[in-house]
Amino acid sequence: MNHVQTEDFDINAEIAALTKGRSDIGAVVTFSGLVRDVTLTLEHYAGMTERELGKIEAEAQTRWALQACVIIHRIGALKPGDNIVLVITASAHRQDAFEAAEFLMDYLKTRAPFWKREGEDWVEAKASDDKAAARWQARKP
Amino acid sequence: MNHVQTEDFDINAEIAALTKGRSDIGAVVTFSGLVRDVTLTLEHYAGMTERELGKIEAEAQTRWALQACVIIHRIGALKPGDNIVLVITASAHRQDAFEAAEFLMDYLKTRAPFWKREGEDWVEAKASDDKAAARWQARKP
Amino acid sequence: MKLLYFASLRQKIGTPEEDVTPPDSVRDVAGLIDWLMTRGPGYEAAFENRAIIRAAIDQEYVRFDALLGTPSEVAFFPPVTGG
Amino acid sequence: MKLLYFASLRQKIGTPEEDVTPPDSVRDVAGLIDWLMTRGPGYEAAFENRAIIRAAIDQEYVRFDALLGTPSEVAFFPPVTGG
Repeated sequence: MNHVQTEDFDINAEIAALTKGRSDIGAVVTFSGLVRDVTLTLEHYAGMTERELGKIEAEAQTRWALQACVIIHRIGALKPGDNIVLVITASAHRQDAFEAAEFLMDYLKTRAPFWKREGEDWVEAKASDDKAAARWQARKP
Repeated sequence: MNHVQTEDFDINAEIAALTKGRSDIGAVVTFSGLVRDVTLTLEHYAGMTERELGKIEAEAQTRWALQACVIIHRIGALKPGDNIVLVITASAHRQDAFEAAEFLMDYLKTRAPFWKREGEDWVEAKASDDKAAARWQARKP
Repeated sequence: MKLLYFASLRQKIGTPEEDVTPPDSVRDVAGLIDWLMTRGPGYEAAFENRAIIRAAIDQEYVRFDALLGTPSEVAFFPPVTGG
Repeated sequence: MKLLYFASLRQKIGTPEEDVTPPDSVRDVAGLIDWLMTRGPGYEAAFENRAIIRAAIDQEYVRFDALLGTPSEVAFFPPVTGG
């Protein structure tokens, strides 16, 4: 269900794909990450990325009652306002959908092998992202 | 920015309206609430609804650094799988966008004057919604 | 005084809206409810369990000890269930 | 042994990928890094600050004390910055 792609994503279409023909989904949360004031180039470790995204998604599925979830991450050249990443979670209840989406983003930010370059400079990892990811460790099921 | 309407909403279009021409938004969170296995009729207190939604949104704006947010709530007859409510939050950072979206939903569920009817029976309010809303009281800024 | 009823209260009372003239002794929301309950079995049923009644004066939530003043509208309804 | 380098490590080392044959004394990831650092100033710069090096054997994160075994690929990269 997860994709790494250069092209943009269509949130309506992705939600429709997850919810189509189902009546057991009461809550859908989407997170989109966008490029702010800079021009970015995204690269990744093809192969390991897909494995890590799969593991992160599987971990979310064990922690929350999710009907579906999907992660889409773009690579290549991106300009201000462009979408970078999309996470969608679908659940019977909103608390599961919200928490799982936050979890997916926190883990993706600290584990999925993507790197951002801004012009000639590699973007540095943020301690706040490590801290955000660490809070889920204490809540391990 | 908030709407009460019978027609469905278009998440792509709503996000585009919030983010268009801006490069200061790094995170967009959407929450959609959907009808599960029943047929619902939604009614509301026209006038008070819009005031309450405005107050809830203003409260979110004081608590988090939001670039934009919108609440859209449908009324009338809805069937399984239909959208009921949409909340969108846009911020520089994901934590603000996530928390504000959860807050908006928790407050909307307990304060905005909408009522759901399932066939001839009015849906009862849930203690879990009151509890979810109460957690924000302890965090008042 | 314009009164509005929503959801189950509207069904029990049998009207979404009415104009009433309570006696001068009715000063607050609780007093208004007391007086409305003398008006028939529909009102009695509607206001029987006050723990699940919400009141708004001019579209603002109020407690039952709120003074009525001269409002444009007073609304009664059960706990909300939107979202 | 196939080695992969990403992001700043790739730039410092000057190649995304290479095949190397470390001596038998190189048993674990830390030993491999020690040996790579003897191969020139690019490697030295790349592996200078080990706190910001991540390693993966066959696309799985490993600690520096992980034994190399006979992997299909070993990758080195800085902390990830996607999302």
